[in-house]
Amino acid sequence: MTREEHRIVKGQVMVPYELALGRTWSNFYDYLKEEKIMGKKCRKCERVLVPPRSFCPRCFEDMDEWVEVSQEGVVETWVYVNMPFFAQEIKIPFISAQIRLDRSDSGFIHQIAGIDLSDFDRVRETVKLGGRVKAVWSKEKKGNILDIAYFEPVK
Amino acid sequence: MAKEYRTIRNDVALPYQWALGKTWAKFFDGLKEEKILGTKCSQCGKVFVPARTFCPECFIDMAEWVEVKPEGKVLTWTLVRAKYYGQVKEPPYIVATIQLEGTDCGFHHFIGGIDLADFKKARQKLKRGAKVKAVWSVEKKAEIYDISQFVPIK
Amino acid sequence: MGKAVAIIGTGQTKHGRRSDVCYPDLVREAVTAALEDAGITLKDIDGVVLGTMPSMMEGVSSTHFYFAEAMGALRKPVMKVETCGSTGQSIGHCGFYWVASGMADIVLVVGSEKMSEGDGQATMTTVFDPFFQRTFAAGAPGVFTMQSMEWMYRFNIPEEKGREAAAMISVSNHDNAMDNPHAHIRMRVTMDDVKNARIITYPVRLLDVCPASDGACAVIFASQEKARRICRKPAWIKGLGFRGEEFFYGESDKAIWMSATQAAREAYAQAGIRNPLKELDVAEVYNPFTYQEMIFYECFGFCPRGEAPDYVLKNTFKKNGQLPCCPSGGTLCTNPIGATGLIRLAEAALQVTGKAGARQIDGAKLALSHAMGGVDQFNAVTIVGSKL
Amino acid sequence: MRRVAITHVAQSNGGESRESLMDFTYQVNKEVLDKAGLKREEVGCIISGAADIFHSGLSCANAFDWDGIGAFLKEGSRAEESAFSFIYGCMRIMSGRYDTVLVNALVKGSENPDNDPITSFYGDPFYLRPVGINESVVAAMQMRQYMDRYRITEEQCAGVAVKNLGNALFNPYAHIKKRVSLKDVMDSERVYDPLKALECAPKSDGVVAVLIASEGKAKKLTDKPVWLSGYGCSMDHFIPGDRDLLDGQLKEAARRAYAMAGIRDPRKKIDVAEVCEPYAFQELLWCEQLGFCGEGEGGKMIDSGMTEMGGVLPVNPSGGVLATNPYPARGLYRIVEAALQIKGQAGEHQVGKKVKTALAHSTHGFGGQCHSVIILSA
Repeated sequence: MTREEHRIVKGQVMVPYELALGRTWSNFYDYLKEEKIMGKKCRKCERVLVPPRSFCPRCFEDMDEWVEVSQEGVVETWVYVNMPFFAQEIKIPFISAQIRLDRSDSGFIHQIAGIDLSDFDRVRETVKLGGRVKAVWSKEKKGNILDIAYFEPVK
Repeated sequence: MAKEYRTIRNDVALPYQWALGKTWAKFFDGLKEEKILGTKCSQCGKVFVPARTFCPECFIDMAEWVEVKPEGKVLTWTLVRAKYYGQVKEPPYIVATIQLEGTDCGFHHFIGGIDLADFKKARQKLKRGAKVKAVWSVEKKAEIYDISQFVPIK
Repeated sequence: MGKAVAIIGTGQTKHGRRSDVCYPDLVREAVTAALEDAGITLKDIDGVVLGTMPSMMEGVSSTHFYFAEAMGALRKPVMKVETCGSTGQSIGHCGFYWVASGMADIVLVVGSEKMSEGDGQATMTTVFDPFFQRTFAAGAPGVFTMQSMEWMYRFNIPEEKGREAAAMISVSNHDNAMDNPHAHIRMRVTMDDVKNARIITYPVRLLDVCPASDGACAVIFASQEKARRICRKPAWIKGLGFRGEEFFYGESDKAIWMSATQAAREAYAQAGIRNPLKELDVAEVYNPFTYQEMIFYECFGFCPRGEAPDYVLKNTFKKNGQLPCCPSGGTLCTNPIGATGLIRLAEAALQVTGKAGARQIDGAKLALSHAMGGVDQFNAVTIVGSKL
Repeated sequence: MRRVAITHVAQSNGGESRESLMDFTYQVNKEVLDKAGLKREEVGCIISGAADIFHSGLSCANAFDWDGIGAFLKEGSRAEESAFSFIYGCMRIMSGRYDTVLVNALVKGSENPDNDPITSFYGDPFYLRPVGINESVVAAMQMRQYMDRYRITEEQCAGVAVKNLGNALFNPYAHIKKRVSLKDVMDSERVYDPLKALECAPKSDGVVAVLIASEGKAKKLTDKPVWLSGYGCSMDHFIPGDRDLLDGQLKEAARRAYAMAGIRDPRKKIDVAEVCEPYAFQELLWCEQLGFCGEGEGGKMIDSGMTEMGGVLPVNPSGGVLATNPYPARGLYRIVEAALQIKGQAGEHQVGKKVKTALAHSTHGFGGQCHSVIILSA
């Protein structure tokens, strides 16, 4: 059957939201402005989570102890993204990575950059699972996750 | 929505391409030719507009097409003054349920051609059972707006 | 332990790009097929459960309203249950509990998705939180690739071995789909085709990834008494489990994947299964990505951790292997998300009742079905058997 | 069928929350577990009630909600409307497989666009949406028919807002706390003529959590269990024009619930009702269909004072949805309020009479497309 017979109607759905950050996450972003990556520690299971939580999802108890974690960590996994899709925030190609910051107990999702990203084979030689990366700060802080501009491999 | 506490603006916008299917495609093609098409159920005998693939009562396919008159009576209506995000039309406007002649359901569309400045008079005009007729858009695109609105019949 | 519940009928649409029908008509196609299969009419249905993926997938909110008539729910009690990609299994669980509670004798469960109408990957991105992680999201492929890489690294699986096994999974799923008239992608592919396909997110290539499908599935659940009366060969629900992990990606260990492991463990405990590789006759694993299918094999106890590629390369999970996986062609060849988990259950039911046609595994008596949802967050498992 | 009881409840305070939805959710769920003296590990399973992206900006609502409801590695699920969630939770217990279920519902209305744009997305994209159908538009058309067919006056409809907002003054968990007069309501803007602004529910933030248990377990957990005795639900046609808006499926839902509860004369048997009235006149129409008065007698009913706090059948002593409207959570709010009345723990808005049987109602969709009725008893 031809496309003409399969009639489609094009449209858009657009809905605006304004989501509260709450105390814990507001504080996290305030710390980022001071170039500090802060997590919260659970008194019970003693895990340190970044992003911080106001409560431990496992112990279901308040988490009230702030701890500064290292700005360096280990790459637990990463992906080279070179496919465009609707409403993508970062220009491709980019590397999305899960980084275990030293002194924390959860993987932190951010990007790895500061290297030539155009050639994937060369990227693979630089970015390694288990490799170490460190945070590079944005000069201008806007109070969002990109106040850490990216993580770059530690030479 | 300015808040005194910290928030993140999060606009969700996504594109769609909705399939009309044969029945509704034929219904909207009808509008393009200034015809309002319904379907009649062979079991309960009811006529539905817009046309349906299957009878919403009997769950059986509806094969019989009927053209209905672009006229009917007002079952109920509301005058919309509220403003909201993504609204289809600039208020004030009237949305109504109209029973088209020869159909067994209400049809939803706008009613115009009424002076809203004198609202009491407007209410009189739109009493239950008031007769209205479809006004066709000049430019038609095989969509629901091919009927621009309904207006009272004098 | 409550009342026994059986599946007495299933129905599926032809899955694929279904721009020939509007969404409610697609749903009705599956419902009609299920009623016919069970040999009952809407009058026999006491309640209807619906599930679809997030509303943004099709741009219509709360679709139980839109589908009221199409899903046969007019003047009936309804439930709308959703748990992201695991929705299809979760609605099956709801159908089970509705009947098991004694409040209904026969419940119709409907899952659907019309992915050609929206933007699947952009929709997936809205599952990520807008505070921290959405910025770095790259749809489903980004996440599943990260998980697969972490898994291979953890268990020292050489990249070439992983690649070879993943390619075999793709080839066998595509082969299997040739036997399934409902499947979306029906074409044979070779190992070379898979290994040379376009890269989506390295090492994942086009043929490692499921399509975006339109499709619906309906499954009818009945109490023991009704099932015995109506159905010659019901598929009995033997065990079910659902588990979820923390929301933020990176908090739980996705190479071990506790939610998948524990959901299966729960279902096995209920079904009395100790050695799944031996006892199960067939498994319908939710496998949108070839690499991920291997992680599921490990979580479900089909093989030890880190050894899935070896088992795959030994043909363990092929159609004629020890535990055939996805004889339907799986999610890899058909993925209307909200329906997918229910299709897995329907396929498992078809297998244990000997109604799976060309894709039938001979003598299948006990089958596992599964679905995964969220950003690797949820896993659901349902076990069906030919005997109560 | 195994019996199911509500043992403990908790609600957020009604006001706009400055916390993130995740933390907001956690606080109330933690509260209900603390009240019951249970750890989250000890709860059998967890069923949440939340509508996804249109009510949160996040797809797969249960994904983001999972931590705050205490569900890490627990058995659980989510239903889109909270009355569904409650019943699903009850089913889990009735099945004999669980002894305790935590049911919860959550939304932050303050973060979202108005209800009108959100409910317009219930409509199909070809017909209902482009002609401007949303819940308020259909409610207004329903109200005009109601007044026209049964000679109900606008003042009688407005009286519901006066009564319910008055009741809300005594409910610490209510959102809108404002005494309004009949004149205030009548003079408020005719947003959807004949509907006036004060006759339409607000948008609220709300998290509510309920612990339910099997008979044996409930008796151990509390000395005041509230039993589920009836449930009914029914779905109507999608297109409002396909139905008589004044003869919807609430009658059928109520019939089912009363049959299960063995109730023949609801007017006598029901001691208090929490009815979901996002639009003032709907309380009158729903009360008729629930059998609290005869057809077309909703106006007379409110004039008689029967549904006031001190009346023979108080309706919405909590202030109802007109005072607090956390959209997908509002059904569970009705259930919680009904349970509090039976427990005698409603505080300042406890009704004067002894409450043995209470009715909770929830509805959503155009003009009440889907209704759920739940009967609770002491």
